[in-house]
Formats: sequence, structure tokens, C-alpha cells
Amino acid sequence: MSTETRKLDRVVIRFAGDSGDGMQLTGDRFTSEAAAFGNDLATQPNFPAEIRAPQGTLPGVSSFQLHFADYDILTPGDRPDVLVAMNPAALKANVVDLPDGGILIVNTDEFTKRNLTKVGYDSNPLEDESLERFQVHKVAMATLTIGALEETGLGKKDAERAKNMFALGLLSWMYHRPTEGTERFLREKFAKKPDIAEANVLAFRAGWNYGETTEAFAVTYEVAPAKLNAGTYRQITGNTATAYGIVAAAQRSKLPVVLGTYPITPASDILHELSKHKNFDITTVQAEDEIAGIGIALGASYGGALGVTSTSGPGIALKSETIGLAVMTELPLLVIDVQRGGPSTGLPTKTEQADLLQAMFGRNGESPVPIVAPQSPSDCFAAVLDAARIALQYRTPVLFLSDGAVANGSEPWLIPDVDSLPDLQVEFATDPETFQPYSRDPETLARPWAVPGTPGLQHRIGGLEKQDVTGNISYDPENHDRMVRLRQAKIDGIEVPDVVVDDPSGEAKVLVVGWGSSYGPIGAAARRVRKLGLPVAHAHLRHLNPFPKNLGEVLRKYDKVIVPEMNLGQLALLLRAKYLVDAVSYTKVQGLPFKAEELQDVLADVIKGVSA
Amino acid sequence: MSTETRKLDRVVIRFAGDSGDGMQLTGDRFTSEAAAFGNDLATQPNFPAEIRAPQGTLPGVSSFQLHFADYDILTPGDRPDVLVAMNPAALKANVVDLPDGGILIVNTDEFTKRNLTKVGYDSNPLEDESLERFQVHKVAMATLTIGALEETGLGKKDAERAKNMFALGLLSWMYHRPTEGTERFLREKFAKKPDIAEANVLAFRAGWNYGETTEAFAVTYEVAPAKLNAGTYRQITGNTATAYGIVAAAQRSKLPVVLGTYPITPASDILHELSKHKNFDITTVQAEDEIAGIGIALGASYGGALGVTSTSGPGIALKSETIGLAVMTELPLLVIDVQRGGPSTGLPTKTEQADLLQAMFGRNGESPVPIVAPQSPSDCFAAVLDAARIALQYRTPVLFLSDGAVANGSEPWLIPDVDSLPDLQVEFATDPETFQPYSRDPETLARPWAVPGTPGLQHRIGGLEKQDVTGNISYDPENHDRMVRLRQAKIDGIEVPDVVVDDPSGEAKVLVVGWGSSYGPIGAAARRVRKLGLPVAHAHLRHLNPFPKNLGEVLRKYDKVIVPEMNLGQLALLLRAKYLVDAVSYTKVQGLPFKAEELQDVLADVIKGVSA
Amino acid sequence: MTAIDLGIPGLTGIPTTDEKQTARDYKSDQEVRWCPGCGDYIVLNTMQSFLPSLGLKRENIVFVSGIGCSSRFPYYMNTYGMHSIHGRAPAIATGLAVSRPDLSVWVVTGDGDALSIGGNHLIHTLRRNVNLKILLFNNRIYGLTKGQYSPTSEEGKITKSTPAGSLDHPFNPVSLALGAEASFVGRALDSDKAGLTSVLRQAAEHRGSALVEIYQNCPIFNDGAFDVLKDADEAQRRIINVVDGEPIRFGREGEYCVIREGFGLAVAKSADVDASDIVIHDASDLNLSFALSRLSTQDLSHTVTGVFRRANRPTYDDSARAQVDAAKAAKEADLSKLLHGKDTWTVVG
Amino acid sequence: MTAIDLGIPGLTGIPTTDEKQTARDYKSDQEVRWCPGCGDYIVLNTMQSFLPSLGLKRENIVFVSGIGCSSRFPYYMNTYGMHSIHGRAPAIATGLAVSRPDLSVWVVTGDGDALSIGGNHLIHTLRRNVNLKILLFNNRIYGLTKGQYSPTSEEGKITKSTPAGSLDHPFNPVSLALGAEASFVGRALDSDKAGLTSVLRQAAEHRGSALVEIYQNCPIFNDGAFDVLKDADEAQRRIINVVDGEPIRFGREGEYCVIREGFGLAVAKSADVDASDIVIHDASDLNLSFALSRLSTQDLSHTVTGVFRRANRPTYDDSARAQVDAAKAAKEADLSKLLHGKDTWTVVG
Ligand SMILES: Cc1ncc(C[n+]2csc(CCOP(=O)(O)OP(=O)(O)O)c2C)c(N)n1
Ligand SMILES: Cc1ncc(C[n+]2csc(CCOP(=O)(O)OP(=O)(O)O)c2C)c(N)n1
Ligand code: SF4
Ligand code: SF4
Ligand SMILES: [Mg+2]
Ligand SMILES: [Mg+2]
Repeated sequence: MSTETRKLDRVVIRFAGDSGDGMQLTGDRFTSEAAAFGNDLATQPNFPAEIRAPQGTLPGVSSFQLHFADYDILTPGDRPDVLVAMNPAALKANVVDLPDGGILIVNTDEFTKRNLTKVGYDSNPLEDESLERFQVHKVAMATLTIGALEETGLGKKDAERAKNMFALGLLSWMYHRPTEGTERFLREKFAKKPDIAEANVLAFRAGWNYGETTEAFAVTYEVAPAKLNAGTYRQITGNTATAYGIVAAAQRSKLPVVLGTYPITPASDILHELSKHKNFDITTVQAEDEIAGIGIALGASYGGALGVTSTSGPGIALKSETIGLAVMTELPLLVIDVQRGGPSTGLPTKTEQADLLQAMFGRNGESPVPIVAPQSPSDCFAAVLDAARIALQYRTPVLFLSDGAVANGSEPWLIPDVDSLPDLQVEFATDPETFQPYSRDPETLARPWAVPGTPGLQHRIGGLEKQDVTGNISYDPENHDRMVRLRQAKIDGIEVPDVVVDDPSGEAKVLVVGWGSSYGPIGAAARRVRKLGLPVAHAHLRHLNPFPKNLGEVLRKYDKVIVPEMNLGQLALLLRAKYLVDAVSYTKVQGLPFKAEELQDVLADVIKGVSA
Repeated sequence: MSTETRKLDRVVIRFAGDSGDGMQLTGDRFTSEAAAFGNDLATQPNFPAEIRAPQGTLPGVSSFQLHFADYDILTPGDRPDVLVAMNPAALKANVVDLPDGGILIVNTDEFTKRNLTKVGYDSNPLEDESLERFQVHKVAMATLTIGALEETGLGKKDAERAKNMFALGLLSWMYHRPTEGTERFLREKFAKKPDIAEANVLAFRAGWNYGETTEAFAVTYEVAPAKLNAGTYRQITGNTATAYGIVAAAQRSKLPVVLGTYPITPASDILHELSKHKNFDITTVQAEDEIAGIGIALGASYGGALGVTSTSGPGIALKSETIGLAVMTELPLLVIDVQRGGPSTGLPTKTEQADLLQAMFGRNGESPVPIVAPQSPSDCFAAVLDAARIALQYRTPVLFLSDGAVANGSEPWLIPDVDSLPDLQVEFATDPETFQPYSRDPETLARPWAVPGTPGLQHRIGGLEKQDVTGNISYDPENHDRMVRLRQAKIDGIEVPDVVVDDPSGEAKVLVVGWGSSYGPIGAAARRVRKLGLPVAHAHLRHLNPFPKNLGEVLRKYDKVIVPEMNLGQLALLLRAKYLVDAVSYTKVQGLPFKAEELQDVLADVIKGVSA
Repeated sequence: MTAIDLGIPGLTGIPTTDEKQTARDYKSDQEVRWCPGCGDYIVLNTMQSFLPSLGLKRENIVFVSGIGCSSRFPYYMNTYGMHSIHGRAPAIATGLAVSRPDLSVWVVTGDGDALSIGGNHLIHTLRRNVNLKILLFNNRIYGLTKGQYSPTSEEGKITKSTPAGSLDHPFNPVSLALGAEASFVGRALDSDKAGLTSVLRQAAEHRGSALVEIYQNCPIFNDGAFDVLKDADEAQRRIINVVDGEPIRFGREGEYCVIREGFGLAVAKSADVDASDIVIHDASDLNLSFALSRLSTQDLSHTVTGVFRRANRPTYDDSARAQVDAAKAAKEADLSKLLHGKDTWTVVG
Repeated sequence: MTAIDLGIPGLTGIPTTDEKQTARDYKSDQEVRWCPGCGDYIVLNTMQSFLPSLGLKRENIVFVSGIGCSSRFPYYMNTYGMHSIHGRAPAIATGLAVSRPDLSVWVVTGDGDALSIGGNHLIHTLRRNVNLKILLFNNRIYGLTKGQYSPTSEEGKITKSTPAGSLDHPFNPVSLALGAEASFVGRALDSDKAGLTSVLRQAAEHRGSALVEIYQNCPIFNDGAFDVLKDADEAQRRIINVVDGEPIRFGREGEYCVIREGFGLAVAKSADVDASDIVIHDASDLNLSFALSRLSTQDLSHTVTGVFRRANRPTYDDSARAQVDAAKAAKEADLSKLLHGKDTWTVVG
């Protein structure tokens, strides 16, 4: 073979095709191969809002991007180094992101007149000069796949459907990936249809062999395993990590979990995942709506379970009255918001961070709730465990703000040792002698959790204002004022770790503050500007309410504070109001994560501005 | 007669009794007498959360306070000069507010052992020394009333029920009030039961005569008419003024109004009032819940009516998802929140200002809405008209934040000339040639209002993100960002009048900023401290979103900005975040309006602190 | 000792006590705050008198209510209780019932709470057959908000919110519940202690959702709504109390009866018809139950009381627990194994 | 010219046109984006073919939907339309209908949209009898959120959210609607253009709320849910199409029929029974309609199609307008007078 092998430290590949082309599966498998190989990686799927938009159309394009590297990376990559386009629509929708010189692998079979017209191509881009600036590989993937499967006796249509595995095989060859995992996976997945399994394996091998035997590809690439911390890893998406975190909370608190929820994109997978783990004493109830979902969760908490409800922004709007009841009754409750593009139905399959202020303030009256946000897919596990800790220990609803990017993105996760997880056990009230429904723990200000069935503790709770200590209804003005402040003080006093500032040089004058899923792009951008010799500090907030105790001090240390957000400046508003610091927003609300590149430019400009 | 007559500039009277004692009616009538006499006045009813709490108990106490004066006053008064207590519960619940030397008129008939024990009096306060510091008048009102009605043949129980009119008669005598109005009123009210009407009139006269003929009262009082602006006045509550404002909006816009709503305290009276005015092309729909209520209003707006929905805090929580839809579809909609004590069910009959941040932020995604708040009962009229102007002109939901104090309080209202009211006429889109569902008026950024039935303008709207101009569904990242910012810009660009600062001396270094119903107490407190020689400036915000353009400039002019609120500092948070001004909160969350006295102390302290 | 010993399906799993209980034991220390004469008092008393007969541990009884006058009920019961938010009690109680097989969970709600804002939760609870006893205090008015018409108010009702008369055609709560697949529906009058107790007992003994409509007088805002049923003479002509398995006769000496008419039912004089034409109540026959619900007209010409329907089907909470138990039995709760999943790789330090 | 001329109550007040319309006129310029083979396509085509026959002005037709696959319907109709939020379309459409007598308002909704989150609005709309035509696309699954079970899914259904099988007893949408006082309920199959058209026409002509349940296949997440009704042979044995006033027979040559059984109905061979025993459909008889709804079992052994119920009662929107009109006629809209009220006083400057 005349192919040359080049070593790379990182590669971003994007598979793009029609919704029906199986791009998510293809991407997933490549990810698993990279993981098995020991690369660090991060992924970002992107699918249409329609279930199945008409074939071959722009709205019907589905794509999956993955970034793998020989070092620890933070994002799924701004733009692909390699774009695999299964049809004209996929090409059109994605080619803008491919940088000059990028590798473009195209399935030529779909570039028919009809398909081209469907997406508004006047001439065939494979035949004009419009793709000149890329390294274009034209491969008749469908034809080659059908050819490879001729022997199997499979119908043409069925055979053609395996072309995504052809693409995967080809890319696996190009990047020297291990293949056993994929073959095993395919055999398991199609265990009930062995002929389909075999067809997919054959297609996969055909793709590999196509690379190996044709001379179309002059170069292959190697990306060495990453030097990650020692331990056992797996790949995990944010929604799965969230679900696992809830399972872990059940185990560590020794409480049953009741999830009351209503399906909604992009949160539904949390329900789907949890519904598989009933053996951990987890009950999932698909309720009639979001209000019932949270009601069921709250009822279960009242009964002594850990009540959990999961939804996305519009569902939080509906749950807000019941969150208020949970604030008043001071019961533990985990409320998960996987944020998506808004307002209203908005962009249901896209990501956004625009529910922060809704989470803070979206209820009548003074109704404070703690807010926790994960910073990456795998971080959902630890973050949701921490949210559960707060809920259980402080007897309060907790808002967990994930988002579409975190929920569907994936990355390797260093699987924690189960025994090292925090102990979340709580004590129920049992002593009729000392019991008062609204007495408070002097440390946490939590009231006792007295579950029905406990002899002698019969009492009544509800949404009307409570008398301090006794919990009886009280319309007394001073008592109301006192209770409003007590509820606030309880939340303000929640123990959260200090925020840690990442400033390797210690010389930064500019601080970039982020929260939630922008951790990756901000972190990557910070690394980049530092490489340019521009020091920058990065503080990333997991706790949005209460803020870490050291936050004010941290903010005041810097000449300039910049807050990138996928909203119009919601965290910035809170920081400005609380600390009177002139935090400057950088906002983008495109339904997409930030790119490290754009943040690099923004940060560099700010840093230069400050030094100038 | 040996009674002396003293002239006073102002008096605060509080009638207090059992819920069944008719205190609200008594207060209302005295108010009407004061109004007819030409005093300025302000009132504040206070009733129990229960419909009829058990007779004679503390929770069953109902009271009505009114403040009348010979000059323009701003509040219903901090504390009564005169307390009328119809039973021990009323005494116990209210006597704490009576200042030393205050006049206490007690209905002795109810001070039985049983009634005293019921409210925890160990000994009869009328017989021990506990009331020594007041001018106590013990009157056997029930006995005297029954006596006066002996001739009528009315049963004892029925006769006794007129004792509130006895009290009213007595007080009317004491304050030289005109009596014809009340007699006429009673005859009208009980037109269908002439014997009851006569009994009430007799009791009223008996009370008057009791003052006139016994020598129990050595002093009577006169409060001269106030020198108010010329014009015709009436007395009006906030909820009535709000309802009238909506009627006026219908008339001035020449549009039908559809109120879709669900009853809730303290907003229900807006529904009750509007349901009487169908002749103004007003349809009221009592829906199955708050969500349906706002849905109906929005559907009506879509059809070309002015859709209105009214509720209180918990209802806003439920409506938030639909408010988001109105933001996205950019249709006019008036959303009225009569705030009450929260969180959750909270203190349903009490007042609070704690829904400001819910109004601002209580929806998923970036979902800006204008917010307007009235500053007094009569101001509801003009303020809600202005809210309607914004809704219609800018095609947006508008949040109108009234509260329990404003809603149920009353004051004289200089009835405006109907022709002087703003013209709210709008133009519907009609031209198929130029029509684009999401094109925008260059001035207001409003999109066209194209109502079904218009030939050639068929189009579809909805909650998914819209393409700029065409309004087609769009998942395009740049378009989403653009639309998010356009919606924000539309709200930010709403024309609202500059805030006017009240600083008579022009020498103030301290600015007190308020919003909504705290106008009265803040204004009164400002007057008081100025009388003490301490200059203070007062700015009161009607527009909370967007803020008046000059607000930043105003805030920065002062050494100190203090923001009294009946919440934990919600406006202060917005001011701090937006203007980076160290606005300091003074907060009280007792379900009661501020007292001028306490604010006076707060302001005086701050002013002295600044000058020191 | 648990109630399962008693063989009462509705009480299976709830701990019982041998201690003697009286009505007083069920009175809480909170002062009752309804208006004088409110029908809620009698229902409260009936409930407090009835509960001791179940012999359950008091701490294993929970009342969950929404918002409304009637929803204050839990405060007055010396059991566990939650006064929740408007319309949502069935959902909250569902969460409680699903998580706790050892509780007897009662929902207290009003015609507004249950049928207006809470209508959806009610019908879903019924179709799911969650093990809840739902007491619907129907006074045909919104009491707590001071007198607006409700979804059970008659058409044309003049109230504060409808000065020209209401326009909505009311729900027939029993028809609605039956259309929503309810497994148990009963009705009683607030003033009929014996009848109410009997329905409450049957509800308690039923495994699954039991909806009990209670006609309740609101003397303040809708006084006398059910007066025709309380007048002794009128009651004889109007109240049709049904008992499963028995011919449907009513009147002082059974002088009236119910017969078939088309696909529905009609009232006849017993003397005028053949005994064999008198309909025999069968609470398991949904079509009959439905027809009985239509015989109960809004104007109370006739009102059926007793248990309209009783059917056995699996309850949601029992089934949910069974799934969890089956999963536990089938698969160990090994967290570490779960977290590892199928595909892991190890980095050696 | 308005439809009132045509004497069709359901279309009273809606302007008509003499222009000839075709199905094409009702197609919007938006690309249809359902999955290939989705039943929604056929319903859309049927609607587009059917509407021209009403002769209404297109601009006076509005489609309001909630959220779900089916709720994308309005985008494809060249009429006015609103794709609103999940479950709330009936409420929004009510506001529109109340304010605009000149519009023909259609609601498009799914089994999740209408019966899960939107259940309460649906039942209240039906009892109020708002002049809306509600098309419930029942595919027995949540399509848009990718395949969770719905309130019409069969018990034990394995879906993404119920890997061990669903536990909820499903609604029978027709029973529910009848229990909620619906004045018109019909049912049709997506694939039966003639049958669907006939039900749509009767719905359009009905004054008041008309609920039309449409069995709709979701080939992606619940493929074949109604296949037994689409197999020509099976369909003969299973589909019972009812026509008001006609004996209920079905099968290729009417070889099956419906007879009474207890208080309900049963299927028999026509040959085995007396012709006089065959039930004659009467859409105004609620008890019969309800019994027919129970004959339609979840497992589709039998499925009744056609119009179950049609009853005349005042509609909410007509009555609301009548009240406004009466008020206008009775009392001048004099704002100044209103503002002055009864008690004023004048301060002379
Ligand atoms: C979200 C919300 N909306 C409205 C209310 C106001 N509200 C309280 S109870 C009630 C209706 C009460 O009627 P019903 O359920 O019949 O109970 P009743 O008072 O007649 O016993 C209403 C509208 C509320 N508390 N919360
Ligand atoms: C408030 C809210 N909750 C949940 C969702 C998510 N959601 C959208 S459609 C849908 C159910 C769709 O099922 P159905 O009504 O049967 O419509 P289909 O897609 O099957 O036509 C759900 C749960 C949403 N969009 N909004
Ligand atoms: S208002 Fe009516 S229902 Fe409410 S407590 Fe009073 S009497 Fe009872
Ligand atoms: S998911 Fe099902 S219902 Fe939705 S468009 Fe596809 S086939 Fe139709
Ligand atoms: Mg009621
Ligand atoms: Mg569906």
C-alpha cells in the first residue's frame, strides 16, 4: 500500500445525511471505537425537529459530530475536519462549516438531478468548481454497498440501507480504529434478524476494504490514545448521566425514587433511562401533564421518597405553581430542566441557557430555590447527585439546569467508585415528644421530614403561610415576614463549594465567568488565548443559587469580567445585581453551543482592550 | 348641648367587628359621607381569609379603615385615631394599633364571659385597667339598637343586626357628617324589604341621637372639605378602576374586549365588574382554569379583539407558558396580576409586591414583556389604559401588576373627560400585496395584526421560532438569534414617559424609588421628613419594563438610592443590575402596606446618614 | 396486624390497630372555620364517626385536598394531611399512593377544585384506578372565592360573575366519571349520615379509585341547592337509593321504582308495573350505571344515591409496585455494574 | 351571501363564496413534513378535498392546533391557522369562536394533546358546546416525542417510557366525550376517505362542538395499530358503521347486526335474529350512543364508526353573543355615564 500515515493530536468528524440514513448510529459507533481506543472525545448530535422530515430535504438532515484527541478536550469541536455527506441536502446544510482544505467524503449515488433540485442546487456541486477548496472524495457508497451485499440475497432496498456502515468502515480504516467492537455491536443489535446483522457487518467491512484496496485515499491518520487519569472509563451522554445520578441518589440515600414526568424534548430520555432501572427501587410515572408530573413527585416526597420531575423550559413554566407549593411545604424535590431554545415552543431540538431567570424567579411571591447546573455530559452525574443532596438535606425543591447540548452530547466518563459517592442518608422525624412540623435544624434551617405512617406525628401542611415552628396556618403579619426571610435564609445558607478559578499563569486581569454547558467552549477558548500569550482566568459556576461564598471576592479581583451566555445575559444580570460588578455579557442565542474559536476572538479582544 | 367642637385636618377611623357584623358596609357608608362632604380620603378594608370564620373569633375579625382629611392625602392612614370595636375579638385584634390617647368606642353587649374566653381574655378589659391609656366609650350598641327598634315589631335577632348602623350614626354625629346619603342608600339597598330598610334607618338615627342626647361625648370634630382640583369626583376601588379602564380601552380602541379568566382572590372583582358591562361589547368568560382563561383571551386577540385575562400570583404561574406563546405570536394581550401574599397559596387576602420578577422572567426562554403598575386605587384606570395602549400598539402581552391593597382600597377619583382619553385605535392589516406576517413597523417593531376573515392574508402563526418577515417556521441559527434580539428590542423600545422626580426643595441627596401601591406611604413619608427639614426626592415607577429612559440619569444624581418594597428587594435587584447603582432595599413582607411612620423613620435615618 | 387479615381489598396493606377509637380521636386541635350551617360540618362529623370503624392506625391515614372551602377538611382531621393547591390533589395523592402501599389516602375536593381546574387530574386518576378515595363536595358553587358559578351549577345561574345568567351546560359528575372509566362511583347527601357512611364504607373497601359525590349545602352562596332532597316528602319522590343486586324501588314504602325505557331508565309507580320489570341494580354493568347517572337530572327531579358502579380492575399503584418488585427480584441493584454498562475501557495510570 | 342562506346551522354566519374551489386551493405553500406513510397525509388530503364542498370563503376558515405531529396540520392548509401550545388549542379556539361568529373554527389535536395534557379543556369545551369542530388524530402513541404510550394506548404497551409495559387503563375517547355532555361525537378511519368525509360534513353542519375521533396510523412508532380494520375481510367483521335512523347492520352484505344485550349492545349474525331486534341507530339517544361507545373495544374486535351522537343545544358562543347583543340593545354604551356612576361630588375650582 502506498498510503502514508500521519499523526494528529485531534480530529473532528461530522457524519451528515438524511434522517433515515442512520447518522446517529454511525456517529455513536465511531465514538465507541474512539473510546475503546483510548482517545478523549466529545460528541454533538444534531437532529431535525420533525420525526421524519421528507427525505432528501434540508430540514430532514441529521448529523453527528465527534471530536477525538490524544489529550483531554473540552468540546465536540467548532467545525469538522472531515465531513461525510450522504446526500445533497447534507452537503448543502453542512459544507459551510468545513474549513478550507477540509476532507469531504460524498456519497455520489444520491446526487441525482431530482435530489439536487430538491435542495436548490442548480448544478451538481460535485461537478462544478464549488468544492475546489476541499479535499473531495467521491464514493458511490450505495452502489458499493449493494454490490458488497449481492451474495446475501437481501433486497436492493434493504442492502442500500447498510450504506451508513460502509461509511463507518471507510472512516474506521482512515483513522486506524479498532473494528471488533462494531462488529460485535451489530451482531447484538440485530440479533433477531441475523441476515440484517450480517449485511451490516459486510457493509462495514466493505467500507474498510474500499479504503484499504482502492488507491483513492493517499493518507490515513492516527490519533494516539489520550493520557487521561487512570481508571475505568465509559462514554456517556448527559441525559444518561443524569438518570444514573438519580439512581445513585436513590442508592446513597437509601430512599425509593419516584419520577413523575411528562415527555418533552430534550428531556424524555431521562424518563426512558430511569424506567429501565426499577430494580433500584425507582418508579417512573408518565403523568397526564407536567403539573401532574411534579404533583406526583411532590406527593411521593411527602411520603418519604425522593420525588423527581424532569422536563424542559415550557414544562417548567407549567410546574411553577407546584414548585411554589414545594417551597412552602419545604419538602425535598428534584426538578430537572433540560433547557431548549425558547421562548414558547421555540426550537425544541436546539440548546439554550435561557431558563436561568425562570428558575430563579418564575413563581409567585418570594419563592427561593437552589439552582445547580452541570458543565458537561458526564458532569451531570455528579451535579445531579449534588442537587439531590441539597434537596434532601435542606428539604427544598432544587432546580437542575441541564440543556440540549449537555443532554445529547457525550464524552468519556471516569466511572466513580460507588463507595466514594457522598452519603445522602437523611433521618425522618420520629419523636412525638419533640416534634414540631416547622421547627428547624439550627445548621441547615431545614424542617423535619415527618412522613405519614409515623405514630404520633400526625400533622397538616399546605400552601397557606405557616406559623413558625408549629406550622399552623398563620395570617400574622410579623410571622409572615419572618417566614419569608427564613425561607430565603435557608436557601442562602446552603453549603456550596467555593468557585475555583482556572488561571494557570496567575496573571490574568480578565475573568471569564460561565455556567452550565458553555464550560467546554469557554475552557477551550481560554486555552487558546493563553497559547497566544494572553492570560485569562476562567471561573465556571455549578451553583447559581446560592452563589459560592467566594464569588464576590473573585469577581472583584479582576479588571474586567466577561460572561458568555447562550441567552441575553441572565447570569450577568444576577452578578451585576448582587455584586455591583460591571460584568459584561457576550451573548449568542442561535440554538447552538459556542464555538471555541469565536470565544477565543472575544476573549482576546477583551484582554487586549484591558491591557491597552 | 355642652359638646365642644374641635377642628381637625385629618382623622383615621377603623371599624372592627365580626365578619357578620357588616363592618365593610359601615365603612363604605362613612366613606361615602366623607366623599359627599368633600374630604379627601383613602380606605383600606381588611377581611379574613375564611368566608365566615366562627363568630367572635380572632380569625373572624373584619375591619375597615378610612382616612379623611381637609387636604390631599396619600394613604389610608398608619393607625386609627378612632377604633370602633364591636366585640372582644375586634378589640383584641385591633387595639395594638390604637395610639395612646386614641378614641375607643366599644360595643359592650358582646363582652360576655364566653366571648372573652373565646379570644383569650382572662379578665374583661373594659373592667380592668388595660385600656386606661385610651379615651374609652362604652356603648351597649346592641341593647340600644334593639330598644330603638322595639316598635317595629322586628325580631330581636333581626333588630340586633342593625347595630352597625347604630355605630355609623354615632360616628356620623361625632364627625358632623351629612346623613341623607346614608338614609337614601339604606332605603335603596333594602328596597325589597322595607321593614329592614326602616330598621336600619332607625338604628342609624338612634346612633346619631345617642351622641346628640347623652352626655357621654364631650367633644365632636369637624374636618373641613379638602381643596382638591376642580372637577367631578367619585370614590373608586382599584379593581373597579381597573375594570373601568378596560371598558375605556374597548371604547377608545373601538374593539370588543374578551376577558378570559378564572376567579381568584383578590382579582375576582374585576371579572364581577366587567361582567356587568356587556353593553360595551365586553364578553366575560369564566373559564375552567387560568390556562384556559388566558388561552381564550389570546384566541380572542387573534380574532381581533382586545384579549384580557385577570388573576393573582398563583394564576400567573399557571399562565406563564401561554404568555410565552403570546410573546412568540406577538399578539396584543392584557394580563392582570392582582398580587397577594406568597409564595404558593400564601396569604390570599393580603397584599404584597412579590410578583415583579415573576412578571419579568417567569417564562422559558428569552421572553420579554412590558410591565405596568398602578400607584393607587384610582390610578388603576389610567395605568391599565396605558397597558392596553402598549399591548395594542406593540402587539405584545403586557403584565399589569396591581396588588391587594390597591385592588380593595378606595379613594376619590377625579373623573376624566372621556374625550381626553388616549386614542387607542389600531389598524388591521388588509393588503395582500404587501402583507408579511412578521414584517415590522419601523417605529414600533410591531408586526401586522392580520385577523382571520381578511381576504388574501391567510397565514399560519405559532409557538415555533419564526423566520424574520415571512413568519415561516425557521430553525436557522442566525435567524433565531436575530428574532430573540428583535423581540427584546421591541420591548426595550416601547415609549414610556420619563419618570418625574418629586423633590420640592431641589436639595435632596437621597432618592427614594418605589413602584406600585407603595406610592401613598412613600409619598406621605417623604412629606413628613421634609417637614422635619430633611430634603428627600421621590421617584415612583409606573413602568417597570422598559424603565423610563431617564431613569439611569436620575438614579446617578443622588448620593443614596433607597428602594422600599413589600418583597425582598425585587425592583432593587433590577435597578442594581441595569444601572450598577448601589440601590439599597428597605423591605417588609407582612401582607400589609407600609406605614408612613415607619418609612419616615427609615428615610430620616438614611438622610441623616448621608449628610453625616 | 394489617387489614389484609380482614379480607377487605381496599384496605390491604394498611396497618390496623386493636385500640378502640372514637370519633373524638379523629378530631384535630384546629378550630373548624366553615360558615355556620355549612354542609361541610356534617360531612366532617360523619367521617370522624365512620373512620374508627375501619380500625386503621390513624397515622396511616392521609387526607389530601386542593383549594376551596371543603379543602380545609384535612386541618380538622387528626391524621396526616396536605392542603395542597387548586385542582392538583389527585396528582399529589397519586404520588403518595404509588410510593406508600401502607397508607389509606383520601382526597377531599370541591366541584370547582375537582371538575373545573382539576378536571384532567380527576379523569386520569379514575382511568388509572389509583387507590384513592375521592370525596367531591358538590355545592354547585365556588364557595371560597365568594360565589361564582361552578361546572355543576345549573344553566342560567345568576352569580357575581354571571349577572345575566351562566351559559355553560353543567357536568353530571357521575356521567363524567363513568365516561372516564371510573371503577367506583357513589353519591350521597351531606345530611344523610347513614347513606353517606354506607357509601364511604364501600368506597374504603373498594380497591382502586373511588369517587364519591357528596351534595353539600352552602348556606352562604347557594343556600338550599339541595333542599328538595331534604324535605321529607319530596325526598321520597326524588331520591332513588340503589343497592347492588336489589330491585330499584324508592319512596316511603317503595311505591316508586325504576324501569327500562328505550336504552335508558324511567321512573314508574311500583303498583303500575310488573315486579319483574323493575330494574335490578347491578353495579358492575357500566351501561346501567350510566343510565342511572342520566336519571339523576340537574334539577333534582330524581337523584340516584348509593353506589352506581363498582368494578374490579388492577390499580395503578399496585401494578407499579409489582413492576418494581419484579424488577428487584429479577435483577440485583448493583450500582457499580449499572454505571459501568457494557462498554468500558481502562486507562492505566 | 352567508351560509345562513343554506340553512346549515353549523355554518350559520360564515360568509360563503360562489367561486369554484378545488382541493388545490386549500394547499398552502408549506412543504408537508410528516413521515412517509403517515396517516396524517390522508386526513389532510381528505380535508382539502372536502372543504371546497362547503363553499365557504377560505379566509373565514381557521385551523387551531396544539403540539404533536398531527398539530402541524394548520401549516398545510391555505387558511388561517395557529399552531399553539400543547393541549391548549380548545381554549384558544374558544376565545376565537366567542369573538368571531363569522369563522369556521377547526381544532386539530392528537391523542396526547387532546386527552393527556389537554383533557380538561376538551371536556369543558364539549360541555359548553362551543362551536368548534375538533379532530382528534388518535394514533395511540406520542408521535412527536418519539414514541411514548398515550392515554389511548392499550394496557401493557411496551414503549420507550414503559419497557415493562404500560399500566394505565386507556380512555375510550367516545365514552369520555359522551360523559362530558358532548353534543356531537363521530369516528372515522384515516384510510376511509368516504367515511371520514361524511363524518366531517356532519360535524361541519352541526351547530356546537363536534368531536371527531380519527384512527390514524403512525408507521414509525405504532405501525399497524389499526391494521385489523384495514384488512378488507377483517374490516367486514369489525367495523360497525352507524347511520342515524337506520338499523345497525354491517359486514359485506349486512350479515352482522347489533342487538340489545342487558343494558348494552351485542353483535349478532343478522340471520340469527329477528329483523325487529336489530337496533336502530338514534344519535339523539345518549344511552344508546354510550352503549355503542362500549361496543367499540380497545382491541378493535369491533369498532363503531360514523356519528354516535348528535344533539341540539345552545352553543356557548352563540349565547355569549346573545347576551352581549341584549345588553347593547338594553343599554347605551355611555362611558362617561359609567365612569360617573351613582355617587359623585363636584369640587369647584
Ligand atoms: C391556581 C388557583 N386558581 C384559583 C384559585 C381561587 N380559588 C380557590 S378555591 C376556588 C374554587 C372553589 O370552589 P369549589 O372547589 O367548589 O370549593 P368550595 O369552596 O365550593 O368548597 C377558586 C377558584 C386558587 N386558589 N388557585
Ligand atoms: C408543555 C409541553 N409538554 C410536552 C411537550 C412535548 N410534546 C409535544 S407533542 C407531545 C405528545 C404528542 O402526542 P399526540 O398528541 O398523540 O400527537 P402525535 O404526535 O401522536 O400526532 C408531547 C408530549 C410540549 N411540546 N409541550
Ligand atoms: S362559603 Fe359556603 S361552602 Fe364555604 S364554608 Fe361558607 S357555607 Fe360552607
Ligand atoms: S411519527 Fe408517526 S404520527 Fe408522527 S409524522 Fe411520523 S408517522 Fe406520522
Ligand atoms: Mg363548590
Ligand atoms: Mg398521538
